[in-house]
Amino acid sequence: MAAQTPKNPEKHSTYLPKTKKSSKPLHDTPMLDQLESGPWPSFVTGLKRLAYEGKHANMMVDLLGQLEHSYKTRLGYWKGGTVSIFGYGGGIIPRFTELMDDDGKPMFPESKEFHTVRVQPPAGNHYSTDMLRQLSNSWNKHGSGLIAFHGQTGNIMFIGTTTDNTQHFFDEINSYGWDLGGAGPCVRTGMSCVGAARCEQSCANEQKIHRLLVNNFLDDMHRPALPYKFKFKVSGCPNDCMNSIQRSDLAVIGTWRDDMKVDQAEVQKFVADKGRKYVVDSVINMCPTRALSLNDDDTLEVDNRNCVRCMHCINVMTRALSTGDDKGVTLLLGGKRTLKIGDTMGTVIVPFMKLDTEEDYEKLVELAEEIIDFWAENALEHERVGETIDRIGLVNFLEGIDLEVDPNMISDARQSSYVRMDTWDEEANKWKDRQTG
Amino acid sequence: MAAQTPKNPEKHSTYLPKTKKSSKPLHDTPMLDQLESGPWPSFVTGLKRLAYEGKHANMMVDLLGQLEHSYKTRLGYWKGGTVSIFGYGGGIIPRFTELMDDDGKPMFPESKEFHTVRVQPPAGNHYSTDMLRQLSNSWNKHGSGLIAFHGQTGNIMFIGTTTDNTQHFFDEINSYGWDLGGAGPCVRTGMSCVGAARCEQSCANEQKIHRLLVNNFLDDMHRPALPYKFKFKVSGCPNDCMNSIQRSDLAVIGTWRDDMKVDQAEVQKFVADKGRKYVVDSVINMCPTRALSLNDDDTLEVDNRNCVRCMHCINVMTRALSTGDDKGVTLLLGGKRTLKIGDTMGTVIVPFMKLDTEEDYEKLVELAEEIIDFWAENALEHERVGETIDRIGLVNFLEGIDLEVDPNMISDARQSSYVRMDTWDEEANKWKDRQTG
Amino acid sequence: MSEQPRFPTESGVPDGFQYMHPAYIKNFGNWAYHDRPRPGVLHHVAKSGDEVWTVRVGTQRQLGPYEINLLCDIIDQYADGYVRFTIRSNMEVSVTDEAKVQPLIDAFEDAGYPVGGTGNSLTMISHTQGWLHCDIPGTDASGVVKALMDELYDEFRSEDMPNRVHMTTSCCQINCGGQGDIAINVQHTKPPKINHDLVANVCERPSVVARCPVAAIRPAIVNGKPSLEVDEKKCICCGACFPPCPPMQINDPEHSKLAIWVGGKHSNARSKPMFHKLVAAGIPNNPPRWPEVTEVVKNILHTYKADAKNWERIGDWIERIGWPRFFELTELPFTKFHIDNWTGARKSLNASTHIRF
Amino acid sequence: MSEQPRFPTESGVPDGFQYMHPAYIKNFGNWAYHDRPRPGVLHHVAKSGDEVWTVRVGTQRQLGPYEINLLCDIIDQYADGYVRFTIRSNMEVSVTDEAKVQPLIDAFEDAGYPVGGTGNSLTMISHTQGWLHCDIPGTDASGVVKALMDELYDEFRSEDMPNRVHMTTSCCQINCGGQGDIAINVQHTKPPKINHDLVANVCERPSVVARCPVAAIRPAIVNGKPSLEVDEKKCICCGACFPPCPPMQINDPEHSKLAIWVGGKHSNARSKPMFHKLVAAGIPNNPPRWPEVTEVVKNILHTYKADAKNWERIGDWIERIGWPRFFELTELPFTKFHIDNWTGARKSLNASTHIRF
Ligand code: SRM
Ligand code: SRM
Ligand code: SRM
Ligand code: SRM
Ligand code: SF4
Ligand code: SF4
Ligand code: SF4
Ligand code: SF4
Ligand code: SF4
Ligand code: SF4
Ligand code: SF4
Ligand code: SF4
Repeated sequence: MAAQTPKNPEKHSTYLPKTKKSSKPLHDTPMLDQLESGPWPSFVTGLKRLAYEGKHANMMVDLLGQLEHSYKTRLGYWKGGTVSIFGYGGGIIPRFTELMDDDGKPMFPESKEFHTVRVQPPAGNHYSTDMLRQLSNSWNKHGSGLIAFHGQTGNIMFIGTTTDNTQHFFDEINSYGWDLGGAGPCVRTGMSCVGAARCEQSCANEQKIHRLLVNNFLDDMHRPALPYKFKFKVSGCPNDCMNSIQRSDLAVIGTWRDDMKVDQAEVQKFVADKGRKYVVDSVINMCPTRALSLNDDDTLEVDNRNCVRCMHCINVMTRALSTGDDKGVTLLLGGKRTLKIGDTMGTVIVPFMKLDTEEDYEKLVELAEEIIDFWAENALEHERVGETIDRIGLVNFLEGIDLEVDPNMISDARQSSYVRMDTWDEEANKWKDRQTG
Repeated sequence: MAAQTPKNPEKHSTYLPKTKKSSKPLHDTPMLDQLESGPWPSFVTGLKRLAYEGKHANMMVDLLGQLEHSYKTRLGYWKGGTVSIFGYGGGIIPRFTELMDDDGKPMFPESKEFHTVRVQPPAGNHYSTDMLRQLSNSWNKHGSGLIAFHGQTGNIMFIGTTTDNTQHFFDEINSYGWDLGGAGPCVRTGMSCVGAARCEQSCANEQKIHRLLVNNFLDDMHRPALPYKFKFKVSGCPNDCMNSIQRSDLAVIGTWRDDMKVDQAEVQKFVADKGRKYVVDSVINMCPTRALSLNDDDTLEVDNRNCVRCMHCINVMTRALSTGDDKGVTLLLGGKRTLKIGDTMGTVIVPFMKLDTEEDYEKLVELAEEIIDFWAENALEHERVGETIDRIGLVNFLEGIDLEVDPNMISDARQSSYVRMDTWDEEANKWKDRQTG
Repeated sequence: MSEQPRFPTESGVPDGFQYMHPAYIKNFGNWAYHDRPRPGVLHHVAKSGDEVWTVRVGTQRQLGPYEINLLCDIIDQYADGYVRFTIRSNMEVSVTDEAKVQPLIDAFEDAGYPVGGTGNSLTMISHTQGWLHCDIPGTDASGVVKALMDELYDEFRSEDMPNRVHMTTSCCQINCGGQGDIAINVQHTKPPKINHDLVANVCERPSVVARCPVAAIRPAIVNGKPSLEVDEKKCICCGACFPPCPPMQINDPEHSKLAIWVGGKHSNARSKPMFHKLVAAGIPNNPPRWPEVTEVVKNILHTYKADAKNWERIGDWIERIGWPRFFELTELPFTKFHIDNWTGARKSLNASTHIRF
Repeated sequence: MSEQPRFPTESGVPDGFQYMHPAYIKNFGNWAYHDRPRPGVLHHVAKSGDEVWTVRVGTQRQLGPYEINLLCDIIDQYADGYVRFTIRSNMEVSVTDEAKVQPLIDAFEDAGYPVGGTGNSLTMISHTQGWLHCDIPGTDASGVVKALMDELYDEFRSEDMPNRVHMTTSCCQINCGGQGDIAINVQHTKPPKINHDLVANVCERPSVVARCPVAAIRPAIVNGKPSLEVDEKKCICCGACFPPCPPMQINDPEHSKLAIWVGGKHSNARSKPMFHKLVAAGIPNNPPRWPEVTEVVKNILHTYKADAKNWERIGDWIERIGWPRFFELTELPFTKFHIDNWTGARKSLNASTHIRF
């Protein structure tokens, strides 16, 4: 667990330049210094390197000063404000220091402005080293040099610059293909998993979905005017590596409709390798719907009608089992964190949707538009779509976006007898018509 | 499915006397008559027999008339009122007809009063034929003769008599050992399963618990003055044959704390008899906590620490498996039907309580008193204890009845961050003290 | 006859041991196991080695002297003179001599009383007072149950279900019959009609207002008299205002419908206890034999019998196969009413990709 | 330099294919299976037979030019010049030649960057901005995470957990880090202190009032100026009023504590997604190394590792063993705060006799 002495101290995460290029002397940072030891790469050492030799090293000298002050007093000292890029209303998180000396002057004047620029990453977070270096160079020129790959919503966060440089930096990177992400009451930056690019579980073209959805709402992203934030996340399968169910307003998750594929020879190998007891205890008995049964010849019986595509057995026996061929996506609406009504999960609004043709994709975009329009018109201020659904009820929301009810939307049918059902026959007929139609 | 022609039509559920003793002619009951056919014993034929030859046959003639009218119009015609036994405030469900002719006179005058007397059954619902006949005779003398064994709360319901006869009937049966049950805002009649009397699963003396609890609150039963009804139900094991969790305010359910008993030879017999696949699919794989595993020699491995005493495996393999020796009860509070806040289940307030000594039983009674006192003082009008808990929160309720919190009371720990925890240390220390103390 | 009122003896719950079968008393708390030699018969073996056979007999719950004497005669002649009633109004008659079992069964069946209701059968439907006695009923539970038990007679007398089936039938939305594997309940579909002339005299207005779960009732002066007003847009037709205020007539020959709820379960076996859930509504309240109800119930039972695994109660079965499959197999319509919208409804939505195709 | 403003090109999400490893492009959507030859290395096999080895490397998330160049140099020299970042700020560097794997690993480790985070390891803790940048932080997420990852270094580099462990750390109660197997969040314990002089200028009072989840804030005139008042009895110290109204200072060096929540899970594997649940609170916010947090986290991880079955995530494990056992095994105190009391809390109570003794 201890850090080893580096083989090549000049090319190591613990490296600090011998000479300091910045003009402003470092503040004492005894507390932060304690975060330089230990084996994990230290962000403090990183900050110090910037304070030694970054293009805006004096800014980082003061930044370290303010941060140390926060560590000492256990309080934060930033406040927001308004900074924007010409033509856009969002995408910047402006920060101005609140830490003033007795004269009301900033205690750490060089970092008194320290804005973050949120930039959308490529779908799937793929980079060439060339492009990484290019982005880094641009930021070193116009900002602190410090980049977070990535923020929790998926943005590349270029952390720390002045109001002026915000524009300069944006102009530069925008010219070679990068655009701002979301901040404020708007469509936010989306996320998609590595998926089809390198994952056998993928049931969708995550990148295409991600780009199509977000790029369709660029106006809603760049000029914030929605009731509140709206996030898209795309996972290629129910493992949901993008945490989309809980952390996005509209989750698009790959799945399949036909039978999973079983390579019985590989199953037998797996059983031979791991033993029957392991297989029963760790696979068969962990299926949530008891859809698996191990035959006496060590082949696997799958009750595909009752398989809920949870992925568990496929995850564990990745060579023997795989997703089916009739792939598509499930849509869930309304996930978010805790404010106002407590955490919500997204809930199913479209159990299955094919995404083969361009028309299929078009339908997805249209539905997203319906959702955002209806929500934008009917939400209270600062109300996420999950809260709107909770307030007006799923059924009313579905009516608003022209979707039919479906039993896949519920985990339990109605338990409360408090309901008025005058129009039962009418509703029952709708269902019957849909079944025959 | 068709009813056979009876061997002995005089001693058969379809029997109707040849001669009618009552003076009042029968009303036409074409609809009710249709409920006389079919194999299941008919309550209509029963009513008719009473109308032919009961002591109060004319009352039943008119009762049939009113009932037929209800069938025709699909409406009920009774209203409540006030009828009571001298010295008591509850136990009678008074009924007066609302069905008047054009002159405002009862259309069916003979049954214009038709009260039900609720009488507590013996714990476990045991009867000798002598006693059944005796009760039947008394009721035939003072009432319609019609007795329901039993109402859904467990009372023997003596259905149909006049205000005067209510008192006479009560005087008679009270003199040979029978007492009224509950009606109104009071402690209600209790229920207990057959349990120890004839069931190998029993982990408690259901009869003793039932009698002790109810008999302790006779004043609260007979003179209704509580916020609303309060029901006790006792089941000898988690199979809960008395539906106590959902249908009573305080459920007392037998359970055990040590390991279940396994007769491995019987297990092997069972496996030999039913086959391994059956045993895995129907027992092992249905255990809710995956606490079972079938060994290769067809013996059973039980992870007793994770067994939740659900009873399933014991139910299925009754010869091979049985409950442990260290028996006691779990208490759950707050079950009820739907009014006001929707159905509630009782929830655990005492995970385990020994009931060996008289002091143990005394503690149970004291706790019930605490509960009823606290609820009586703090409930709104017409508020069941489950609703009080929902309104003020379980923790406050527990504080009110001087019980400590216990992790067995929850199925999920707190999910909401909306809580104020200034006194965390204090509360944490309470727990630590309890663990060491 | 003395005119002096008699003071009651507050004797409370009678001691069951007074009337209990001697073999029960002897082996109280010491039973070893049981099995079922045939439907309707339980065979309990005590640790002492004593054996008891119990014959379970269906009744119509409401018994008169004729039935009581008829049944007691049989019990005296063919059994030991003791009987207990189950929570479902079945009689249980025990004997300690195996030879007595068949004659006892024959005697009951010859008298028209079915033997069954044990193990994985459909046992007697527990039910409530109905038009016979209650003041607020929307239907007659006894009638519905008689009609159903006629149709399900064979299911009572055999043990062919995946697990026990516990049904209930109630005569108003209050549902005194409680949760059930299948529960038949009244569901009103129109707001109460108010007889304003009577409200002032009969109803305590503030407590009626407080009773409404959706706050749809407000005090009002109607025709110059204090009365009540219902906001019909809010009213969910629950009927809770009717018991405390009969002039708010909720029962309606046409608009009081029946609904069917499934999957209620009190036992802790396997799954935790579950509430029953709505599956069918809008069923006409059609006396005297309610054929539409019978049809839906038989459909559900039939589907359950065909599709569930051993030991799955109806609720367990649906948890495994999911609601979409339930509606597919039963061909019952799925509507917006099946999606809960009461407090906490969010938790009943499918917050996962767990979907069966 | 032109003073004319430049109009942005609204190019949106860049196309990932521009920067993607050629083997990914070639086999896009056509992968067959994967395995893990060792911790930190994924081996994906395409249906075409192509193979790709991916080395996963932990980073400090915030990278400067030095780190970027250092890492890019390695990737250029030992790999193919392509890299992707995971959702947890790990780098993934792929090669198509197995022989390149070990030298690549060595180069990263030699540069002080750990290889690991795959499979059943504890992967990098996802975290938030903290004192470095946010305007409302109660602590410094980067610092907490650095301190923890130092201690849990070996767990990142091995795969000895029952299943993946996904941790998050957030710097205020808003919890931008989201749900986690183990989530470390700020929990304030005192109501906001109001700087009444500033409220009138800085805060839009009606919207602040609307933000409070328990309606504890009301407009008030204080010292003759429009301000706000908090009903301290109602206030649950959630901090939701602070972002829209900084004069309602909720952060407090002493009373802003840390809390630990466990069992959050987004994946649909086995169980449906679950929210995390509170297990420990009142933990001092103790920079620079937060030893009290590390202690609790290590305790939970250790207990999980020892007691859970294969493939159980922390939430699955607790569902099987139950909360009482969790508190018993971890020796963490159970308090009244662990019993939920928010809307719908009733459903989190134990409505069954399912109890482990
Ligand atoms: C006699 C009675 C208790 C009483 O004091 O009245 C009773 C008696 C027995 N019950 Fe029960 N149960 C009785 C009502 C219930 C009820 C309540 C009800 O019917 O409304 C329940 C809970 C219902 C629910 O969950 O909604 C109930 C849930 C069980 C279970 C759990 C079944 C399950 O898997 O969920 C068992 C276990 C079993 O089936 O082996 C059980 C088992 C038994 C056993 C086998 C116990 C024993 O070892 O003797 C008894 C014989 C039953 C048989 O029919 O084979 N008993 N049992 C009740 C008979 C009712 C009837 O006439 O049909
Ligand atoms: C007779 C009986 C039905 C039957 O035929 O078996 C019955 C009949 C009535 N019930 Fe009940 N309840 C009966 C068992 C139940 C049960 C089942 C149980 O006890 O296990 C419940 C559900 C459990 C519970 O306690 O919640 C039940 C839940 C109700 C409720 C709803 C309570 C709630 O909070 O949701 C009411 C309405 C009320 O109290 O305001 C009610 C009210 C009534 C009233 C008093 C209606 C009224 O306001 O006038 C009925 C009198 C009918 C009559 O004319 O006799 N009855 N009632 C049962 C009592 C017989 C007995 O004493 O043995
Ligand atoms: C690279 C990444 C996706 C991305 O585009 O960035 C990814 C990639 C893979 N995930 Fe994931 N998951 C990634 C984040 C997640 C997350 C989100 C998170 O970490 O916050 C989740 C959901 C978390 C949750 O439930 O709270 C996630 C839940 C899974 C699961 C389900 C685990 C479970 O049993 O619950 C699997 C299946 C498995 O373990 O075999 C999985 C499996 C996989 C596989 C094995 C898929 C495949 O066949 O290639 C990938 C290799 C993983 C490995 O580490 O062995 N991945 N995976 C993410 C790596 C994060 C990291 O650096 O550690
Ligand atoms: C930067 C970031 C944390 C990080 O270091 O990674 C972040 C930072 C902030 N979040 Fe967040 N959130 C970030 C991802 C999230 C996530 C995770 C996600 O998107 O998957 C969540 C939970 C999911 C969700 O959307 O609910 C999240 C839930 C919130 C909330 C609570 C929303 C709610 O309804 O409960 C707020 C408060 C609000 O919006 O009023 C918030 C507000 C904020 C603000 C804007 C605080 C404020 O009001 O000033 C923070 C700005 C910090 C700064 O100085 O940069 N942030 N925030 C993440 C965005 C980076 C990026 O763009 O990539
Ligand atoms: S979500 Fe599914 S498809 Fe996407 S990376 Fe994870 S396992 Fe692969
Ligand atoms: S994917 Fe999940 S639900 Fe389907 S069979 Fe495998 S373990 Fe069962
Ligand atoms: S509740 Fe348990 S003890 Fe009582 S009769 Fe039922 S199975 Fe037997
Ligand atoms: S009683 Fe239930 S929980 Fe316990 S081992 Fe048997 S099936 Fe499992
Ligand atoms: S269900 Fe309704 S109508 Fe029937 S007895 Fe109970 S309260 Fe009366
Ligand atoms: S029927 Fe129910 S909802 Fe309608 S007014 Fe009466 S109490 Fe209120
Ligand atoms: S968790 Fe709170 S303090 Fe941290 S970044 Fe998010 S909003 Fe800011
Ligand atoms: S801290 Fe939360 S509860 Fe307290 S006043 Fe502010 S918003 Fe309301």
